[in-house]
Amino acid sequence: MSEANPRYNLMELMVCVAARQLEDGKTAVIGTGMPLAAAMLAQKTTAPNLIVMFEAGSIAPTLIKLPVSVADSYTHTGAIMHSSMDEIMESCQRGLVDYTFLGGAQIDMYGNINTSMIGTDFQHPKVRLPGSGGANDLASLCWKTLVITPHDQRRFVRRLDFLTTPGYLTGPGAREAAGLPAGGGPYKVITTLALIGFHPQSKRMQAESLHPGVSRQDVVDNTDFKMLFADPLPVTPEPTEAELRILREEVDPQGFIIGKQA
Amino acid sequence: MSEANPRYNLMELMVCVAARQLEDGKTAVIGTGMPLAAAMLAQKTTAPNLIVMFEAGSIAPTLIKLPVSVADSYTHTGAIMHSSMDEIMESCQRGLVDYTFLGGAQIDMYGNINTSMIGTDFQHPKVRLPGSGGANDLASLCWKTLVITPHDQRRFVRRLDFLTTPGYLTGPGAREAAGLPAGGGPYKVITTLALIGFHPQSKRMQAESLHPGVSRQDVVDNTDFKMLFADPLPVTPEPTEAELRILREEVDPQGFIIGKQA
Amino acid sequence: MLESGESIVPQGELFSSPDVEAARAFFAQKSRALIDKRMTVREAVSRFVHDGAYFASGGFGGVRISTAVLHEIVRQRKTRLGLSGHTATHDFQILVAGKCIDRCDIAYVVGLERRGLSPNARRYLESGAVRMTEWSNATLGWRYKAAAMGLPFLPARSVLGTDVFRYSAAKEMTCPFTGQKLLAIPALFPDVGVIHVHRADQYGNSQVDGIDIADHDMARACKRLIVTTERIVSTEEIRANPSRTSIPYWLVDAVCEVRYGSYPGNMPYEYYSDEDHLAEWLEVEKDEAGLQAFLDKYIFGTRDFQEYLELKGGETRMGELGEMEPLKR
Amino acid sequence: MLESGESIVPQGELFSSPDVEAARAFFAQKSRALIDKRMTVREAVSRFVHDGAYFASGGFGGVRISTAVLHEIVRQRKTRLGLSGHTATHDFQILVAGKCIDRCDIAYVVGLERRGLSPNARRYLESGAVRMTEWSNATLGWRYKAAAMGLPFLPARSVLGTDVFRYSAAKEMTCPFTGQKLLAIPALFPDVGVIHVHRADQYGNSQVDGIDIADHDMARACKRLIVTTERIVSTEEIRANPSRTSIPYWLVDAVCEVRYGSYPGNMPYEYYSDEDHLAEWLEVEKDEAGLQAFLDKYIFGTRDFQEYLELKGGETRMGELGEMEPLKR
Repeated sequence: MSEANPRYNLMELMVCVAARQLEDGKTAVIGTGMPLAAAMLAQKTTAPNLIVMFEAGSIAPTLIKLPVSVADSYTHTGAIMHSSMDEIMESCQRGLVDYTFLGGAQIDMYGNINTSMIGTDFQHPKVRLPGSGGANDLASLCWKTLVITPHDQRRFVRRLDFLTTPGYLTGPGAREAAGLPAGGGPYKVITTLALIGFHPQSKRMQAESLHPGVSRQDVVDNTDFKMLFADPLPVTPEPTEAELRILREEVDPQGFIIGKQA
Repeated sequence: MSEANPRYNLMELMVCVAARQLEDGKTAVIGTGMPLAAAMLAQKTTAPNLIVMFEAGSIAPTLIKLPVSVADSYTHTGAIMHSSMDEIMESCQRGLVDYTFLGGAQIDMYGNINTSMIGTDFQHPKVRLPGSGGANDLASLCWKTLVITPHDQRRFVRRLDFLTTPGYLTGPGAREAAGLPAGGGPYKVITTLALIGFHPQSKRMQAESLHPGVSRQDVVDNTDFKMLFADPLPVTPEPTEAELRILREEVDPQGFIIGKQA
Repeated sequence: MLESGESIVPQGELFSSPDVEAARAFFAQKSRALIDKRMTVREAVSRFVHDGAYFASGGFGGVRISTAVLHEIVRQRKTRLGLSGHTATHDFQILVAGKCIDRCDIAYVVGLERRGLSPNARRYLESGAVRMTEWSNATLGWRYKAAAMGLPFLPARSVLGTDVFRYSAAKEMTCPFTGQKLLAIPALFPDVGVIHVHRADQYGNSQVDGIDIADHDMARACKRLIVTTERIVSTEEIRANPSRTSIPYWLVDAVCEVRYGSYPGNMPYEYYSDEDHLAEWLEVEKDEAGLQAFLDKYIFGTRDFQEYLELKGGETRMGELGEMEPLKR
Repeated sequence: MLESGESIVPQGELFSSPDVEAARAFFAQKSRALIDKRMTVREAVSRFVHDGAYFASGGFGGVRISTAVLHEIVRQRKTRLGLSGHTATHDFQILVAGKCIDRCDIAYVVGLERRGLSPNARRYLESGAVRMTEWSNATLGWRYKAAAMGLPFLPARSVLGTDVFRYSAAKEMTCPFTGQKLLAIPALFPDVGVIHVHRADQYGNSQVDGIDIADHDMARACKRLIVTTERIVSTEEIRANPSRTSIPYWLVDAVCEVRYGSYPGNMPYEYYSDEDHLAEWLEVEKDEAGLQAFLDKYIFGTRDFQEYLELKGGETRMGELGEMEPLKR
């Protein structure tokens, strides 16, 4: 992997790439951290009418600052509606929510995610993690799941210790066979190395573009399963100056997500 | 049947008798008309903290006038909470509501009520009536069902044309066998002739007191099924002057329920 | 009538599909675009209420109903509608007067609460013109709620053991945890519904004052939703009080500003019901010719709801009803 | 981890009974009397939170939580509590610091959202001290909703096909109408719960500003409910704005006035979270001795929440957090 481009750091690149995946005029339930930074950036660039909802109940707020919690006051500001978690989750279940955007601890080639535990004995985990939170529900019920996560062998694993949040489960048709709503599933995974989609037939992860300076081998070396690669395999477009300015000045001036500016 | 007592008319008697059945500090979902007049009278006499709810959503209003509809503005006044029908019905289903108070078209000896149709062919009724409204739910889910209705052979029937609202269905244990919550059922029926309860074992209607001037034979003659009679069988206490004054001056000064005053 | 020990097999017709996958597919493609949806009632009914559609009316029969849309459905002579008869009183009376419906899920129809029964609605149902399936206020409301929750059914604990169950399209089921008998009721996704609200913005964000009745769930259950509103307000006014919002804009297909739009029904905080006019309806319904003359005057003879209001005394009468409203601000 | 074509048999423990008949019997005898329920937090916890009880905490972990009650549970050394781990962050951290819980329904625990993971909560769960059953935010919330609706279960469409399902106490079921596979989740009736609100009267009528999270349903699911409130107001003030009421008084067993009661959590419209103090918690938790000294200082060494607030800077600090609150009125 080559040195980082001095114009932007990896977090900035990931947030900018993530923001571009969100279509205007769609609904999205977004978690805190990088997903929300991406959504805010999208609203300020290509998707001004992206409708952001928080699982705790706020609907279409006017976001003025990154919240610490999906329930805190910064999710409330200028909202169209203050509702409740069941309202949000039932909107997802009814098919009204286009995107959800999650982070992850472990992820496998079908986009299944583990945020519950590391280890083999459920009642005595080696590392206990938070559990599903709303992630299982959102990835089950929204139409398209986006994931943003660092890319290394510890995270991109062949076998999850615990399948918390459904991707395509064991492959094509498995979600529907399990009883999950038809037609949903992982859409894109934005990593430190690449923008990754899913092969339309096999539902396996397929890198769609490599970030500037990243090689195929970098991806292979950092992935514990066999990654597919799209052909052609372009370079991920770099963040534009406008994106970077808005991200740094308006979305995350305190550097919670993208780090402190020099 | 003797002449009406000149101090009060039958509607006034019924409302006063009905009001006395409502214990203080209990919850009740009440319909419009005589049931609500009784509840208002109870609040102004023996049950100041009777909690009145309306099935359309208003909770514990300060009633200033008899509403025309269980949803209208007069159900809203001074309420503790403006909610919704599901909130009310689910409170009943959860076991939080002590009383409901209904009217009725036909009623049988188990306190089952018909408010749906007269006739034998459901799709071609001789007389189409409103249907359940909330009555089936309320009588299924509240602990004690009160009914207020004129007393004649056309109404107190051996066999309903349609069982809209459950009393004890076909007898002891039948509600529970059908899947309705345990422990509920009809409590009192207030008629133009008598105050009627239900025999603890047989769950059949049993007159508990006869209104002033009414004989056993009057009840028998006006009932199409075999009415049981409590022993002893007292005379229903007459309305007091205080009850009548409050009823006429504060509850129903316009005479919607009790008729115009001379 | 129930026989002792009888096991009831429901025989009611299910007028709409509880298929949540089909509903999800519909909602997936429904636009969430932030566009100005203001239009006339005429246009809204013409575009969204089609002959044969399954229709739902918000409010409570004679309280916070969308009379303007109901009249327009009659005026445009819509026919073969299915109807969710959830506490349907004056709304039912209007649609039946126009002979617009041919099937009905019934919780409460024909009656007008303390006002008595509608002679014309009785005649119409007794004639066999309407296929009927029975429910109750709670279970028909919970059918909206199942749909709003994105579920094909909900369990419930009423209706069992009665003829309402027999003539419903519900089922009996066993609780997977307790083993007890429960009622299972299918989700209801109306093709189109209308709700009258206190304020809405041009996009459809809507707020209701006072009780909700079943409108929160109905708004979410309907595939298409027409909102009529006492007042169009700015989105800033909506955002200033987000706890009052009950309908976000992406559920809404049409926004029609109709001042006094619930008349002759009650609009809490705005105006009380016109009991004289509601009594007039019950009176003229006694014979069909009288009713036809009445409809010719008030609905077919008027171009829109505004003309009807003028016939009924216009601002003067509306002012009186405002005076009679106990919650008037 | 899931095998292809595997049929998952859930093996999680069900910590509380979904028996709605038992719940109905409890609610039948629960008093609806209009009595003054004001009391100290100490008295409320002493009277209503018993060792071994199943406990539920309102709000969202670090937003609108009842820190005063959570501290008091630790201070009174309550033990063997069951916990509904519904978006449990700082609330979970406090109860685990006090070693108060021995079983947990988990939707979200250990983490503090963007702030990171609690080292002590991790240690405690990794030690095997807590029996765990897995859920998700929606399904655990819907378990409250089932209870609130008076139903023994609700269907749902998430969780299926995952290890969350495997370690849950949910079941798979078939829709009686569509024949599709559904998740069935059992009602959750906590023995006792606490909710922090913006205003309540002496009887317990309570109003919350901003999002509800899952508190509407949790308040109704709990057999006993403690309300802590920023302010006690008159019943007239409640009645002046009945659309804001989310909890009517007969659900409530205790009303405790606790100004800044969500500190160090955020209280929308009142004060923002004290991120410095929350970071301090995460820091001291790194070793057990440090945590014990911290607890001795802030919880065991204080008589009540008021003394804790004083240690944390009292009105001055609270004023600063008020300044940081974007919705501050």
